[in-house]
Amino acid sequence: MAAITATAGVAVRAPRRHSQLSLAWRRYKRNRLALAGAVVVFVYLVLGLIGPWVAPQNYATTNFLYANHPPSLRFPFGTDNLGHDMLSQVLWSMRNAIEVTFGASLLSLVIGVVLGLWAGMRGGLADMVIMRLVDFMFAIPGFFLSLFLVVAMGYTILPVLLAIGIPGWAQYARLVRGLVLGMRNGEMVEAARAFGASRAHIARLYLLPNVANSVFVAFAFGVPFDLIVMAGLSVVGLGLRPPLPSFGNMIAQAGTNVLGYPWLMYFPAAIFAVILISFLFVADGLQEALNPKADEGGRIGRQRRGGRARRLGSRGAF
Amino acid sequence: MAEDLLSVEDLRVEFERSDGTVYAVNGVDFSVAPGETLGIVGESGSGKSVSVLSIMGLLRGNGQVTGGTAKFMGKDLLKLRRRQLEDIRGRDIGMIFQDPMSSLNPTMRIGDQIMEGMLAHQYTNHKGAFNRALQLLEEVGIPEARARFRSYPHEFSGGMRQRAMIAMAVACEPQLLIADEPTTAVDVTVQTQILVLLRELQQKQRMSVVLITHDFGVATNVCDRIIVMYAGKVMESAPLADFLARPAHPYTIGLRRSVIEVGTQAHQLKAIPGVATTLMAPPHNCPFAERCQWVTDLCRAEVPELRPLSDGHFVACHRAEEVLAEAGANGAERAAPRGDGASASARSRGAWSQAGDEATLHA
Amino acid sequence: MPDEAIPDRPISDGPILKVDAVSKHFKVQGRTLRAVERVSFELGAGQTLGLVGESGSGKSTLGRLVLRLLEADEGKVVFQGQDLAKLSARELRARRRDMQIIFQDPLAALNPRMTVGAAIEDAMAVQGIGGSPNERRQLTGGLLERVGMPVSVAEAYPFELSGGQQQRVGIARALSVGPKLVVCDEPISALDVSVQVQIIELLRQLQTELGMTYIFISHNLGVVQLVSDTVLVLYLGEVVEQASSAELFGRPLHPYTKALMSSVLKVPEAAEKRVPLVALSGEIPSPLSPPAGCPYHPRCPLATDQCKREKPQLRTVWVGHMAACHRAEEVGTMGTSPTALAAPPELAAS
Amino acid sequence: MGLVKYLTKRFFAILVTISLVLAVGYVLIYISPGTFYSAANMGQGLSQLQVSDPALYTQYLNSLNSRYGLNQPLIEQVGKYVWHSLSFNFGTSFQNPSVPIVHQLASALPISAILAFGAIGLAVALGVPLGVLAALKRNTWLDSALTSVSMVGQAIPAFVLAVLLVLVFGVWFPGILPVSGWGNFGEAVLPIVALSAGNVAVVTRYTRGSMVEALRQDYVRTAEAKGIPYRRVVLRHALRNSLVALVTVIGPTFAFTVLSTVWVEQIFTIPGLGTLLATAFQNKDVPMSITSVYILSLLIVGMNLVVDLLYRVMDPRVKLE
Repeated sequence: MAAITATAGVAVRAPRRHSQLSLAWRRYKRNRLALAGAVVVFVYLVLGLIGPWVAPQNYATTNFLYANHPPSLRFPFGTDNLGHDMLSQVLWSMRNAIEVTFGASLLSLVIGVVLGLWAGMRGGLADMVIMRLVDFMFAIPGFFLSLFLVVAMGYTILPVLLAIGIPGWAQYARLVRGLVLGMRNGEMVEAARAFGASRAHIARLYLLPNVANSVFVAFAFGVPFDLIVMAGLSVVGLGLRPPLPSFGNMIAQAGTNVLGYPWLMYFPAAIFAVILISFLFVADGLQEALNPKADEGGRIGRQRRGGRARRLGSRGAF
Repeated sequence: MAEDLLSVEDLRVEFERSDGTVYAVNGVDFSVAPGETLGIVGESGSGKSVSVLSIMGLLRGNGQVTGGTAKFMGKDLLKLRRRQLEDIRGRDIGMIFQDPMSSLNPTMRIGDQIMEGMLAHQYTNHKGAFNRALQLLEEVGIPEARARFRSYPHEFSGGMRQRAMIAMAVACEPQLLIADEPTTAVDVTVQTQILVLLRELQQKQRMSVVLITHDFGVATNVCDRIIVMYAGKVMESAPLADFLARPAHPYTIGLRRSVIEVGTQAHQLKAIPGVATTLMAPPHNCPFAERCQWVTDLCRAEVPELRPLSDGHFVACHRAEEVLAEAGANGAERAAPRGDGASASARSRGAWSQAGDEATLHA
Repeated sequence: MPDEAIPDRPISDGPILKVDAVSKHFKVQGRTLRAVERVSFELGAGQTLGLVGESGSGKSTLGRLVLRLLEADEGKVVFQGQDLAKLSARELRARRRDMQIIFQDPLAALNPRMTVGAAIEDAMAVQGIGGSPNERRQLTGGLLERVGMPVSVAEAYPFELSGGQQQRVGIARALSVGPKLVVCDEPISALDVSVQVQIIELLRQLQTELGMTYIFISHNLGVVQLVSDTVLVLYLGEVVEQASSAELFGRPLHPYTKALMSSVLKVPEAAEKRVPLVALSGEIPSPLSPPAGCPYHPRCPLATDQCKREKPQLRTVWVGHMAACHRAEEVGTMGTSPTALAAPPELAAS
Repeated sequence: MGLVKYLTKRFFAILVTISLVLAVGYVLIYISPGTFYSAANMGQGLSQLQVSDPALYTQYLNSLNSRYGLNQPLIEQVGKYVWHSLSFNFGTSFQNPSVPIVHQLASALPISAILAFGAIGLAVALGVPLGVLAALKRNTWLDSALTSVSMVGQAIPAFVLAVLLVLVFGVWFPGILPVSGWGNFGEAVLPIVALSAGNVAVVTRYTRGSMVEALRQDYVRTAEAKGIPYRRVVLRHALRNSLVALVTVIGPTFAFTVLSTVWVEQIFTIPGLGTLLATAFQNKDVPMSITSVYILSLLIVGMNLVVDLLYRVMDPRVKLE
């Protein structure tokens, strides 16, 4: 169906006015899972921010008198073999997780977007070198590089952040480069060149705004992915080192203690899972909302619909 | 007159969209006589493709037939079960589409795609289907049929793909062939080849053809009768002779004066103001009223029904008689010699009519 | 050398544009695609040149070479007396206010993240037109009205408009920098029939009022004939015929031009005046492997052995009319009857 | 391009990739703080020796240095190391010097391979039919149920699921299925389930997506217009073409599965490559760390090659390049 709205020439109705953001929000709101996910993510972020102040204990506080206590009023999530209050551990873990995963994802994003833009716009040798590196990063899980980096740098917040963030750039670079390449030879950029816009002007006003949504969606998928990687490092004993609490440590330890003290597993694992699921719902909702082409029967009916499936595919790397 | 092969009455189709219901087809009537070529002309969004897709049960997404009948050889296609419809599709009614590249399965050999329909309808056995596929490839003008049988669509040129599509559509010798913009995606020189091929096959297999097109030149050169659609309604329906000589709907005349062809002079062109609108509510007045120079209060208040003007000539306009009277005068003006003798177009036009006199005329 | 013959400064008289033997080759899968091969023409100010050909004929590439949106491999483009290839990137950008382009798919040419107003104002801002954003907004309003749209459209995003409206926006943006030369690349072929005429009328009206020069690219002979003063017929990247519009359509000298003309289906004046359809044989060959000899010979009913061996050069057949055909003179005397070319080669040749 | 030429080209590309893995790994560990081998990663003996006989300790260190080539320039060390690894000459590990690394791999690799291939196989076997079902019933309750469940499945990493399975089969219903160790068929069930859940979800969602896409294609409409029975339209036309797209996600999915085996082996205490890798990294056992990553990478790269070849077989439009 052709997309026809107002009429031209005679009696033109003023086109309906919506900012693109409000349109996106309207689409997002329709997705109830995404809305619920957003609430959980919001609570998670708030708890992560204020956690250290509201936590009953410091993360390093131990009390052997109360080791391995089941959940009670005093210790709602119970305690572990060192007498750590698990509620405090969870709250501190959130703080650490937010710092590491948002930091790492942001780092990946910045490196990736810069390299991707560069490769896409410049082409030639720069493009070739960057894309060979991207191919390399795609061939081998970035997690392996993270392992080496952690061993080389250490087991506190910043090294772990770097170890997760540095290998993550390739996703963003490939995404941005692909989008830029698609636009570089397209008529939009040609038109801008035709009225004399410089390369920088085109990059700033024509390319970046058009990749921003996709990059933002990739970031929304990237954060929970990095959360998994962070916990995964702990599972193989290479994440944040105790006493720094992390979800990965708690889950890995719960595995060995699950027979005797199952509450050590219930709360951290459940909360971790809920956070991950919520992030994914949010990311998925954002993808639908920010990509109007996915809106079936929407006004832009004639665009091709390849992008969505392709991105779903790259998420196979989850 | 023989019984109609296909007869569609009061067809209605709606699409559910996030921003509301689109009324794509709003009570369309037409019929196809055996051996006839019917042209359905209209701009994008006029509902011409949707009409035929809906009677074939090929509507996509959220489109839905909300009313009407489509009698084909006594059966209402809109009431058939999927199985029964599958039996008719491809065997009694063949279809070709606009873009032959996307309409062919990219991972299936051309020959297999041609054979598939014959085998599904048990038109013949495997050996027979193979031989007929080869024969069809030759008939539609694809050289080296045996080698081409094993090709994939991407190895064909645009024109050959459309030929292969035609071979597939006529494989089971259908009584009716529906061609949905069959030449829109091909070059002009190939367009004529495709139309000639369609005409040959039609005569050979004694098919009826429904040709959907936005191109007046194509429709008037190929069809026996022409329907003009706008906003999901039939505006005018006339035999070719009437259509050319006595167009009675302002939209038809407007379209006619929008056609740019070799020899057209600027002063002969006249744009229809505005653009077609998508109906988000059932029509409550003449959908063309907004763009019509003949518009009256009546047009804005009441939907004009399709009514007979003369034998076989139907029009949906409150003021058809007046329009016809005036347009007749305009038509005469149009037919008069153009400009001065030096004009190139006059010369080329002369050559055309000269050729027309020499050639055998179509019935 | 020809370089010296043309002074490097704008001149007021004579052609506004001289294109001299430009070629463009692309590498495709290790093979050379000759998209445009030694095309030359001159174009006077205020005139319209039509470029016509089927898909793959190189007409869009030629349009981009003229604007130096693509770099030519050979030949040169002299615009207002200035060899465009000699301009630095910065000089070229400044020069672009005099030459603009209108695209086939107006939606693809507009930034989906910019409102219509912003798109037009950005073009003006880049060229330093209008002193302030406020002033540019004023100018944009004027431009929108000039192309037949209300000022309120400036607030809309491109996808909210119909195809015809989008094309009007494209035209307004091109106009906003005050160009002397506009390349119209199939500006109406994506539009509905009724809207096509609106856009053609608008383009003609603007040309008359503003004295612009057009290069009009189309596959539709009727449209080209309607708007052009001079016409170039392209086949596989080469000019096969070149003449004034009246001359070319009145007395075509190349069999391909004739074939194209006969392929355009005219609405007959009456049912009994309908002529039988005559199909031209073959399809345009892949530009990656053009035939030897005359590139058109495999499809040509008049082809002789000479045509298979020897590539005809573009030559002046008679004053003001060039064609690349060994048998152009004969073709010229055959009239434009479509049947004349449909006959089998032996018959036509005899 | 011919198959031989293509394979040759791919072989060299793989060689470069793998060499890069080895070199990067070596350099990173080399520059990391602490000695190359320390008390921690050489076992108790060395630290005792350092205290009891410093002279012998130094002598021993020197011998180790020359044995591992650490007294040579870094570039030379890297070159040698890469070359030796590429020719499968891994030497011995720090922790377990008496057993050559090759022998340790011989027992660990099959375990990890069974887990990874089992998980991906299960994912395709379950995910494709589920995805097709969801696509055919799109916008019904079944579709939304399948989509939501697979979204949850996709969000939960294998190690969380593994811990959950340990809880279920270790605490709540003990004795049905073993929750640790390796040796018989039963012990492979839970790890493969934990590993494949996420993959089933990915494959389901992806298949659904590409099926919906395919069902919308013009060629499906053509097939319907020919009167082909709907079942065949779905299988031969829509599914056949969406599988082409699905093949492309098998590569990354497999890579992530291999990675997940590392985690899952930890939870179920399975003596696979993942366990070798984890203990090696924890103890800075340089040869073993790099070798285990190398072998896992080889598995992934090899699978990618197979997938690419499959893709080219399935889509006639793609030429080998």
